[in-house]
Amino acid sequence: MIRITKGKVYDPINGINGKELDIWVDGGKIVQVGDAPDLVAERIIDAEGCIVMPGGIDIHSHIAGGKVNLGRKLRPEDHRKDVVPRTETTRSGVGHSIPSTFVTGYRYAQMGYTMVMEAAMPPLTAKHTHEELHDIPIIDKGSYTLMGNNHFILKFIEKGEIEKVKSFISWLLKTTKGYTIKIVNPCGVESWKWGKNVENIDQQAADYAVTPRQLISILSQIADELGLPHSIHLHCNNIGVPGNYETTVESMKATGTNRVHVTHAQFNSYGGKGWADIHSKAREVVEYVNEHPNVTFDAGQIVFGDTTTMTADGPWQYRLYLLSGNKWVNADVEMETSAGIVPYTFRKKSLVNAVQWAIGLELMLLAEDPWRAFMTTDHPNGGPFTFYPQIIKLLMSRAAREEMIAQLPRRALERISLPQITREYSLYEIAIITRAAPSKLLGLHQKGHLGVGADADIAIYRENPDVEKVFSSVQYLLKDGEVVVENGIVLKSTSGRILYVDPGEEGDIEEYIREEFEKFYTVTLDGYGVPENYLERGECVSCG
Amino acid sequence: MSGVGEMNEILLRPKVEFDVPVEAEVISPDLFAEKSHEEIGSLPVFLGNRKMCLKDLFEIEGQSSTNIVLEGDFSRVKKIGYGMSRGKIHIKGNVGMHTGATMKGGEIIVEGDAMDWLGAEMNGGLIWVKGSVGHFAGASYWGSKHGMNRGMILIEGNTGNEVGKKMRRGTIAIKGKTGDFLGVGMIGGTILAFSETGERPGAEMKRGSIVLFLENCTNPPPLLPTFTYNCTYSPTFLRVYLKTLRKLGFPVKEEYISGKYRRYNGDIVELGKGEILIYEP
Amino acid sequence: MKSWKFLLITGRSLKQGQAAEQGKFSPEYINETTTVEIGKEDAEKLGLSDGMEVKLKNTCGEGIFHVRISQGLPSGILFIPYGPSANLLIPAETGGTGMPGCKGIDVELLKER
Amino acid sequence: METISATCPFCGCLCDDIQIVVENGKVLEVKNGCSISKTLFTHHDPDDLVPQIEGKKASLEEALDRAASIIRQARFPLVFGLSMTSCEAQRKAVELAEFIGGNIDSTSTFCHGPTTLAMQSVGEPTCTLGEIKNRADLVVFWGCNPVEAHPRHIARYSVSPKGLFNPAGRRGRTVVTVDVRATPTARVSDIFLQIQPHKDYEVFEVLRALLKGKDLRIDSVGGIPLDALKDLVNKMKSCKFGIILFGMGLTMTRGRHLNIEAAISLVRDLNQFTKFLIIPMRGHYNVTGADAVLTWQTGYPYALNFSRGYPQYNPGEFTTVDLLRRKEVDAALILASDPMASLPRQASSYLEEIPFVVLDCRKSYSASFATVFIPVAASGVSISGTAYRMDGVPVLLKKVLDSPHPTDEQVLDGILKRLRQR
Repeated sequence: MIRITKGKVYDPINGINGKELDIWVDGGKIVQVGDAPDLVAERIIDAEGCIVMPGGIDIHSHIAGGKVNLGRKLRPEDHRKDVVPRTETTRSGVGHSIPSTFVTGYRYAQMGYTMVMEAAMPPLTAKHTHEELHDIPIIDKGSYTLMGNNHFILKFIEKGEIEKVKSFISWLLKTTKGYTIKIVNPCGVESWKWGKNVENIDQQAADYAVTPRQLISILSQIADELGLPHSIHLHCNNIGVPGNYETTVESMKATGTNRVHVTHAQFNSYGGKGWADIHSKAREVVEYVNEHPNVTFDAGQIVFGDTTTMTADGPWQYRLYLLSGNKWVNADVEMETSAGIVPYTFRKKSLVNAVQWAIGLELMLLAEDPWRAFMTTDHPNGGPFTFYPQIIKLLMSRAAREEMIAQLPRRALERISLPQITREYSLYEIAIITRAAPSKLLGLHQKGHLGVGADADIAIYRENPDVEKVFSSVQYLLKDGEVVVENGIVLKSTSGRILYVDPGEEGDIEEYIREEFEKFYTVTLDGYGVPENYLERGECVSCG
Repeated sequence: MSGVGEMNEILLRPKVEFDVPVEAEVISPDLFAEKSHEEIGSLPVFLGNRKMCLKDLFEIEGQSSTNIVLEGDFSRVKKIGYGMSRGKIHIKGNVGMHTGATMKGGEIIVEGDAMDWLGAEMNGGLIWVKGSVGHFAGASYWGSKHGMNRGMILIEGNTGNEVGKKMRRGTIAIKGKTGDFLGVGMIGGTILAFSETGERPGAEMKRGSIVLFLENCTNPPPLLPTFTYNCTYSPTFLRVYLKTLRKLGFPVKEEYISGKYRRYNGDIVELGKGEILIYEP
Repeated sequence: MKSWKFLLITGRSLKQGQAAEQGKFSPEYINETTTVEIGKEDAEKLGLSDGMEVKLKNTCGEGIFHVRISQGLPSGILFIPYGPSANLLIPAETGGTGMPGCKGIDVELLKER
Repeated sequence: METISATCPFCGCLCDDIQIVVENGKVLEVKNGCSISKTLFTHHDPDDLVPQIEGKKASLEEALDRAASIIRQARFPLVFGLSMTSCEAQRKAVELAEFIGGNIDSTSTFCHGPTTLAMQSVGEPTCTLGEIKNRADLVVFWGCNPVEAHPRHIARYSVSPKGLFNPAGRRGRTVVTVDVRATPTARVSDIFLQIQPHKDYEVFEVLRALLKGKDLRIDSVGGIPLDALKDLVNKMKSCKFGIILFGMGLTMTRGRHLNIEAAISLVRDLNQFTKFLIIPMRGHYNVTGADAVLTWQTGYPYALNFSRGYPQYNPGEFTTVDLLRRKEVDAALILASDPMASLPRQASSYLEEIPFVVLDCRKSYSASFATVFIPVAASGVSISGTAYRMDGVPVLLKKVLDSPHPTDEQVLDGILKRLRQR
């Protein structure tokens, strides 16, 4: 039994806003909150002068799998500047924009995060994703299975066999041990297999008479029908293209009243006809979000500096290569998806980058409901996740924003509305966007709060006038009730859970697709999926 | 006589013959300055995987100087002068890999040979090697966007491959033979190679100048087909470079200064704004 | 003694792959990895026929190989399947890359052993 | 008698459709496999192997003790091999190398190491093998000979299969081979361009220049007439989906990584006209897995050093052939590879001057010279696990036969436990 005492508790799900409360932990769970004269603690954690929050949850980050690993392999120059020696309790590795697996786990934990969702898992290489997740210590994890350009899904939609789409998705989630439906540039990535793209959400894929609008609409419907704990996770068409906010709004509309999560919305909220007149359309995108409770989004905030961009959006990454002239990796995955990787440096002096930077913050600050707005950098696309404390500071302090705005090109100011926004997030709201709301969005009941019965994933931060310092390094981190980080130092390298879903509505789809599968894939159907033994601590989250 | 007793000098000699590599980036004027003999002796070095003190491996004479003299065989000692910004290291013998890599200023003199990655990604300063050097002098490390970015490397002996790879600014001059891919992927700067060169000089260069003098070279390698002949002339900038080298004491024949050079443009598969100048006797 | 200059290429052969699975000390493996292929034209010029033994040497080392006449080889090129014998002739210099130059190596061929 | 599904642990094709008929622990038949695969499964006889110390029979415990003592004393040890075992064992090997502060390197060092170096310079537009099957109408084999090195590649992935968007199969494809020798692969190609040794770089440069519409005042390059190259460039630009598959003919010849950089740059530039990608033909069945495991655990794929407690990467410095040639390492642990047979003798002979430990499922050259030899069960024959195909697709290795020996992973773990107990 551990008693955390004298800390100021921020637990939005239970409506606790900075109150001093004792939290009692036993057997990996929170067993009591407040005074408990009958309980005896073996260890008392004195949290005086500290903030106590549930462990952080990152709903969108690229931390594991083929694409991430190609990014690592591509960039020795990125690793050399950030090396991490082994200690008695931890493994060695490298950090900066694409940390090695062990370091990924440690650094999230050191910042007080206890759960991270890998945002893009190609089914064919799902085993790879899970092998890497296995080697990311401490935190709980899950992965979104890529489906927006899958042959079977496109073919069934083309033929109007929506029930088959549903069975197939149910089967694919179970087979890949995935958490939800990820859609990346629907139909566009399929077209990329011939070097093409789609330019709007009503243009058909190169090989299938299916439009992105149809696909988004049908898959959002299916996610709701299957009762997936999380909605579809949508990376809209036309990412990074000036004027793309219209596509983003149309994509949200395509879901009707079905749940949809629009990811890294910053990259999809641009106005203008080209780079010369790019400007913020954050307001237009947020307005739609504000008025439609079925919609959630995350920021995809950029951070000035060098990073590695990587998405399943092959055509976008090629475009970014043409723009930057930097080295370019493309990795098309048969029948399913693609991936691209390009190193990129966001510069304060660049007009476009300055506008992008402002848009991410505008989205977060204009969103009326913090329960539907999430802080991400789309790690590592906007910047490494290790910059979250800096972003928290920008959200919480107008002065910090003004300091940064003063360094931007003057011409950027007329293209953004950030300088006029006065809102400052409170600690309570930060706890919402980084803990409570992510847990809700993922449909988890035992996470993101500090009520009795919750997983004892607890971050304790030392108070400091500089919030960036507060969130950079935890005083204590409890994972499953064990103190794993103390004073920023990882004491213990535990293994976290892998969360996945099994909607159980696959019917006989596996046998139905077998012949075609074995004809056009290059692996056998029986060898395709992820066997149970890949999940050291697998946990199936129920649907419905 | 060695520098013992001379003013402002610190002398290091290996205590033993090293059978495994030593990493000693602490042998740097920046770190030796304003430190006592004792403090210098306690600086950390790695003999293979054993972390040790400088004094465990080297005899140290003198203290608190930015003027370092190394005597003996340092060919297995890596990273000497790594990242240094001032002062001088005089190596009276052979030296290992990464000598002067990423250095920003100061001077390194090597009496003997230097191994691979000499002055790789350096940003300033001077390196002068009397003997020969390995591969990748002044080059970029694997994955990096550019190699040496300022400064000067002078080599009197021969070199290995890919000298000046992706260099952006600065000068490299080589008296002896050079290996393959001299100045590969160059972005800027100047390489002067006085003797024979290996295959494919200037491959993939974007900008910058490679000057080949082809001294004592009976069978010069053909240039890549992606370089095109431009003109024969007497470049002014070259005169300045050659005179500067001479002033520093680097041997340059008189006839080169006023000589004529054939100019080739390339590499057309890249930006194509680079040039190879070939001395015409 | 008379010798001829060649460029040696080493590489995989189906038999070498198969024989390695039979065992590195199997006669099949030893036989295949001590075979040198030579083009028909060169073989005729040098008076070599299938099965004849020749010595190959260069600055790295030397070895005895038996001849196999091959259709696909251009003049001036020899081919030996990967294996311990071919490795006697491969220089360990890697040009700073880690990779030795296993193809296009200068060798001398001597008819008598 | 039973039929077991298996994955062939020989080459980077990792064919996972093998059916093996087994009776009383003996393989009766290997269905779907190539001739090498058939030999691999039928010649598997682990029974006559015993642990040895300095050539003398020893118990497993004694061998592990001695192995640990060799490694404990070493100041600059090398862990080498990794490419013929499962990812599970590779993970353990990295852990060991890190713990002992040693070097770790895989056989990438002398196969596609240069490909990694090129990729780190310019990137790599690539795909999985099914993309070739389903889409490619132009296939270029450059410096590789799959008919002999990857026997089922042509039938399963790259030349003959009918694909989703190529229902005509072989007839729907133009196949080009560029090689010094007229290999069996060249003989099944539509076009064979015979190139002079060491001239690949020049030919790629010319192709790149032609693609950019540059005029070149030459008639031929590398023994290939300019007109033939113009024709090739036109085919490349006008195909719907093109692929270059390349092998040691580029990685091992003069220019090495820069040959591949030129090839990748050509492919990259072709994407302004059409879809064009490139795949290295990886040799050993799990060398791609070794790259992957090392990369996710350390950030780097091969040529690593842990002397300072964190990974340092530098091919040329920490690569096996260089470490041995320069006589820098003072002990070695070799698994899933046979460097005494496969490295230049100039380098491998140094192993005889230092103590070294070999883990192998067969009697290898290295095993017979080893200070300590520990026989292990063969991955993909007697142990299940994960391996990565040449295109990065993870494939399950299956257990077909029992083995009396421990796994690589167990042996490495045994050594690690002893080192931790000091």
